[in-house]
Amino acid sequence: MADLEFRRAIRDALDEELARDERVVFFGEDVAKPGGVFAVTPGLFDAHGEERVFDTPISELAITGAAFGAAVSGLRPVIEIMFGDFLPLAMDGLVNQAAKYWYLSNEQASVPLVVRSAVGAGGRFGAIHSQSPVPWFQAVPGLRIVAPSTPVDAKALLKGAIRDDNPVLFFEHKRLYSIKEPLPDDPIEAATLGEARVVREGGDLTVVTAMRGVHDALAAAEQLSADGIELEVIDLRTLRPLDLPTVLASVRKTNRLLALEEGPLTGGWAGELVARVSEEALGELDDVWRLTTKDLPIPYSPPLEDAFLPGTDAIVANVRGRLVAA
Amino acid sequence: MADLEFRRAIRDALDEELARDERVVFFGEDVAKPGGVFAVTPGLFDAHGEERVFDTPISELAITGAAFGAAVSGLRPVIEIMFGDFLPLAMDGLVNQAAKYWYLSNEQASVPLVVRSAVGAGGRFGAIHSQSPVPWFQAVPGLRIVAPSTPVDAKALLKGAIRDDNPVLFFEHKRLYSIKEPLPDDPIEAATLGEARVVREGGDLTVVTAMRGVHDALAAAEQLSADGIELEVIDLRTLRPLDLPTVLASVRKTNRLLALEEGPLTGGWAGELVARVSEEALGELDDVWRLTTKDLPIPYSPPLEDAFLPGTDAIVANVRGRLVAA
Amino acid sequence: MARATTNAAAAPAPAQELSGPAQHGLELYRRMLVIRRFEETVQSLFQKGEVHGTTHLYIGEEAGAVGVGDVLKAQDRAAGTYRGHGHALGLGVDPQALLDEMLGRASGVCGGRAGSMNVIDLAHRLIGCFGIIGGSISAATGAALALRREDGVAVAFFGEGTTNHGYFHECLNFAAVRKLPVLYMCENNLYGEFTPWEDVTAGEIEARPRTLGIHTETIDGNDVWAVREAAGAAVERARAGEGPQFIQSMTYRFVGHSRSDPGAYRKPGELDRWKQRDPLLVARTKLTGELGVPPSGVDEVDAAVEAQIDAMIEAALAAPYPDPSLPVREFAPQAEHAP
Amino acid sequence: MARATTNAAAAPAPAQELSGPAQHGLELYRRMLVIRRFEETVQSLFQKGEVHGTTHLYIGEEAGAVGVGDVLKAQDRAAGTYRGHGHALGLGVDPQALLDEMLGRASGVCGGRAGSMNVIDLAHRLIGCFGIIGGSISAATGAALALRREDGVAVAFFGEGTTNHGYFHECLNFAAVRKLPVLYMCENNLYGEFTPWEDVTAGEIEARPRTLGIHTETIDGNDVWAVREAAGAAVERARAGEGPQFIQSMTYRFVGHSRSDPGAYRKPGELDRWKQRDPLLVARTKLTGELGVPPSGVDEVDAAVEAQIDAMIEAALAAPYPDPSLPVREFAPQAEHAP
Ligand SMILES: Cc1ncc(C[n+]2csc(CCOP(=O)(O)OP(=O)(O)O)c2C)c(N)n1
Ligand SMILES: Cc1ncc(C[n+]2csc(CCOP(=O)(O)OP(=O)(O)O)c2C)c(N)n1
Ligand SMILES: [Mg+2]
Ligand SMILES: [Mg+2]
Repeated sequence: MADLEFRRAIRDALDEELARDERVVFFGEDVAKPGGVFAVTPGLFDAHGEERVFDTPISELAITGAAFGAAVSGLRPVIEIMFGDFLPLAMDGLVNQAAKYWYLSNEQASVPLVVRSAVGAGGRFGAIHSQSPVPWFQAVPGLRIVAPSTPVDAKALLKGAIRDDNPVLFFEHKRLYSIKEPLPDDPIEAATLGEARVVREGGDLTVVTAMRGVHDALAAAEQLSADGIELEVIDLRTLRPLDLPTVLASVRKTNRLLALEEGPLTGGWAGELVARVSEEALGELDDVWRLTTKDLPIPYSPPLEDAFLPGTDAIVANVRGRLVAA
Repeated sequence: MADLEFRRAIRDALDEELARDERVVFFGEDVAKPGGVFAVTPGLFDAHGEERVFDTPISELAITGAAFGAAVSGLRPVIEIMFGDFLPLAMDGLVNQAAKYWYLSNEQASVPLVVRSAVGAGGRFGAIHSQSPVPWFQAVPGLRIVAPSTPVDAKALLKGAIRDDNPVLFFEHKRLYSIKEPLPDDPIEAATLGEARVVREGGDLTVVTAMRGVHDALAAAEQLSADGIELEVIDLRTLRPLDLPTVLASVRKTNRLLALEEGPLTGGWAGELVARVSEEALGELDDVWRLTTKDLPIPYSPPLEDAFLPGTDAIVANVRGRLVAA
Repeated sequence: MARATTNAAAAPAPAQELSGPAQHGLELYRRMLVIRRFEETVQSLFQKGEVHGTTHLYIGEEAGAVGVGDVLKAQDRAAGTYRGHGHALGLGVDPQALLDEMLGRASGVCGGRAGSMNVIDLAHRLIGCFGIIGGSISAATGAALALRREDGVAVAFFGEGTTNHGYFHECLNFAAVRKLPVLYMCENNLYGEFTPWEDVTAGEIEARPRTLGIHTETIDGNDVWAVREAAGAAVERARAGEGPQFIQSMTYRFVGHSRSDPGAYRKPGELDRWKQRDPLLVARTKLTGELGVPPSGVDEVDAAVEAQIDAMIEAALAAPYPDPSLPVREFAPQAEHAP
Repeated sequence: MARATTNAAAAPAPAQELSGPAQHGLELYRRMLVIRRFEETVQSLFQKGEVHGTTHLYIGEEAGAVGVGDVLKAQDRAAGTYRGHGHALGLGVDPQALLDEMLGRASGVCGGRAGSMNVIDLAHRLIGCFGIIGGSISAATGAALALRREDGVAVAFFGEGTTNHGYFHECLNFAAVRKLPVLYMCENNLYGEFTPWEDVTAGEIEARPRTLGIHTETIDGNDVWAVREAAGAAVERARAGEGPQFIQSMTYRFVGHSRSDPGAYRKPGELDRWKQRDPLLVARTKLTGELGVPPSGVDEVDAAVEAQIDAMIEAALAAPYPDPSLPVREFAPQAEHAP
């Protein structure tokens, strides 16, 4: 059976949606003729032509603002903001225009717009090409944030994002681009946004995470299982809105919650999740905490970056420490 | 005894710091000759001259980027980004340059830079001139966020912000500009950033808030006191970093925490605070919740905006409902 | 997303036995007058506490929006600014719905949600009014990507102060490179808020788009016929595939930038000089002179508009406020998408 | 914040009985060669897994940074890009400390924290290398606000692709309006990443700053003397109060944009043509011709640089990594401020 690579899943989703719906267009810096700096979008320009798939100037204000204007005028643009770190330059169009239009227009029109962006650390790209932009956008009403962890999900969720009638930030973790999984027999259909998934069942602790963290948590779960500690691992898949029911159901079973986020401790989605669960299920919680990075920029040097990120070893050590102490 | 108006307190702090330290400069749109669109900065141009106080083009990227460049080259710039809603346009320079420089340079230089911005709703300015930008910036390591609630504090904290060696976002709530308090006898000295203040003592519930929320919470506390409910009200004063010890000490006494934020429920500082307190003091919490706005853009129409904001009446109703039910 | 094909607001122009150009000129005059009276109404209702927050009035600049609005086709669209009442009315937005919006009423064009700075009315080709400097530019640039498929043109209104913004430069280059059908309509009223344009702007504004290979022109923005002619030609060049167009329309705002503005920045005599070039005056002179409309014909329009506005005010004040207890949807529900 | 006053890296130039210009030319050549060998080293250490993430090499463009670096004074400063190793070395940053940084070692110029794209070295007048397009432009613009107080000039290095960015437009206008002493050094290497400049750039680049009233010039960026001359004159005009200056320095990058770049976008023969104008070749030709340096004099420099780099590699590979367990301070502690 053939394998599906994460980057290929993204490409295929774009390709199929471009083919399916004339209104879909795709543009960004170096995405068309060159096929993207992460080699994610080769061939789309050839397949769909320059009117539908094109390279832009280095102009994040224009790219995002134009995508917004196009989206409210009948197109369904997908844009790439190469690195999530550049999203501040695209933020005005998203926060002040796209996210508010549906509401402010009194529901005259929605803004079907997807922003793809490569995010995350661990690739030695340094402090300004490795960030997680989730916290910058998680408090923006009207925006959705999607963060897949597997190739199949990447394809299904990107199709879902393109068909969603709201502005969607679609984050692709750089350390996932090269992962593969077997291609399913059935075609991969568009997924509905906003639904988390329990990817491992366990009774001792609920670990909620996303993107790369899912893989790290699953690996940690295997190690901890040998110690008799069984993690329930939840892949959020969508970070805004959070699928609270799925998390609460699990926490009501395990009575313990660890929110695992690749990003600074302060102000991330993990904090929001901990707050929600504490508000909703205070009496059922025996323990609740976060494992994140420190409140510092992301270092370049390999030993510094490795120590900085909450990878498998850090999760194992952290859970052991917490559950043995408890 | 003379009164000190909030907007005057800001002006005086700027005036005194400009006089005290040659390195301080102040610029922004319409701040110099016109004295600011909220009439906050009149006379500074005349007093300190065009090299130190000047009007800029409508160029938020340049204003912020230039402030950063000046700050690492020996000046101590204060800039105004007129409305907090415009901060996305200024965000790259703050997040990707100013906030990371101290760390990335291996402590070669800090970035003494203050961004003043008018924030908050209730003035019928609509969805794009009323937001609270705190959530967009609260997850940025290296940034401080200051949010005063009174004229004296505004002056002391702005002086403190200007003397701080780190980039500081200084938020001025529009519905505070015209409030007054008696001018103290002693000169108002620079305050240290990062220290919350208990502004009312009470044993039943800790209400943590900032800016306009402090006034609303105090008014609510008076009403609730008549019912025999005593609120302890904490004015955070600095929203990044949060003064957790002050909050925890209070929560350990009252065992109940209400985080009151003018901003969307999801992703705000109130969530971060609830998460921190839940992590640190889970066993001591009888109840914890937030009162915020809904996850929607801010409406213009007066009845809609009034109902949208968590003002005094909403606080009273909310606390009564929660404490009576408990 | 239906699009209206008419610029006609409520009251009809007097249908005497006037020539085509006279008839049309009278209609242009009427539209400008509606904007003028609308803005005066907003100002006075603001003072009475019925309009809230802040407003940015278009008084003195009416020829711009009316001239441009008059040359657009059904498939075209425009984006205005926070100074957008005129842009909206010029496109044919219903003045009653617009006034209701200013008063925060449920019958407002956006149900009272948007207010003065953020009006949206797609049915009348108004992509939106943009409270963020440059927002109108990027929105129109993007709209042009869509509209070109149906032979449409997008227009961005913005002030001269906005030409110093990153949005301006990025979008004009983007549009030039992609040859987008968009008209950049720069309304140069000499000030950005309280700051004279020359204090914060290097070089000549028109030279900026020109260096991007964009066709540019500077016109008398207070003469609605001049605006009409220039905008009409520009829009048709854009439609014909000649790429983006730029017009610098010289004009002047007679009132403050926003509600509290003493206007201390104005140069001595400047306001008076510009008032002599009031677009309404310019139009009346041409109508009664060159176009042979009897003064009474113009007076009739004045009276009709007066009556229209009076009725509007009454209706607006009587309109109900939106009900805060109604549920509101954060997200657009999923529409059907053909496979 | 001490500022070094020298551009001299470790190895001295041969002190034969050469003329002043020849001696100086040889030193310029040496600096370019250090950059070239440095970049080749980075590339090969990247392939060996000792340099990580991504790197953007300056190979082919060395004359720019060396020419500019040579005309700056002690009180001047410059901001480079993610393609910044050359900018750093041109200013006199210690190549050893820079290489150590690439390898993530504690002895790196930023202690291994920054890596290739974000190098900062204020002691050597490097405000920083900026990973964000336009970051160098705004940083230098702001630095000029400060430096003008001490008769200093700021330089921003950036590529031609960056002239489409909002930062470019806003900052150049800002600097022009305020007459800031800043040199905008646009290194036009014909491509932004994999995209030819003409595909995404409307009009002539040099016309953009010119319309802002900024003095502009387009030069041969592969001739270090040409760069030196133009940059020297521009910097002194800026210092004399004539406001911002713009140089478009035509050059070409011989290697990929970043680590994985097959270069498919290059036009046929283009690379070869530019290699004939290799800045090192241009310099060698002028040195051994016009300036009368014996070929052996140049060879000596080659050998010295070779030896220097070999020693550097060895030292860098032996340098310790930073200790992740050491405490790190999020905030700068309060310094004393005179009242
Ligand atoms: C990004 C942004 N920055 C600043 C403002 C505040 N502001 C509103 S209007 C204005 C002046 C605009 O001047 P101009 O472009 O000439 O338009 P005019 O108001 O004169 O029509 C400014 C600075 C804003 N709305 N958005
Ligand atoms: C804001 C931003 N957008 C995009 C990028 C990605 N990027 C890095 S280099 C580059 C091309 C820059 O081209 P140019 O300005 O010509 O400089 P060159 O690399 O050719 O020296 C791009 C798009 C970035 N670093 N920052
Ligand atoms: Mg203006
Ligand atoms: Mg280039």
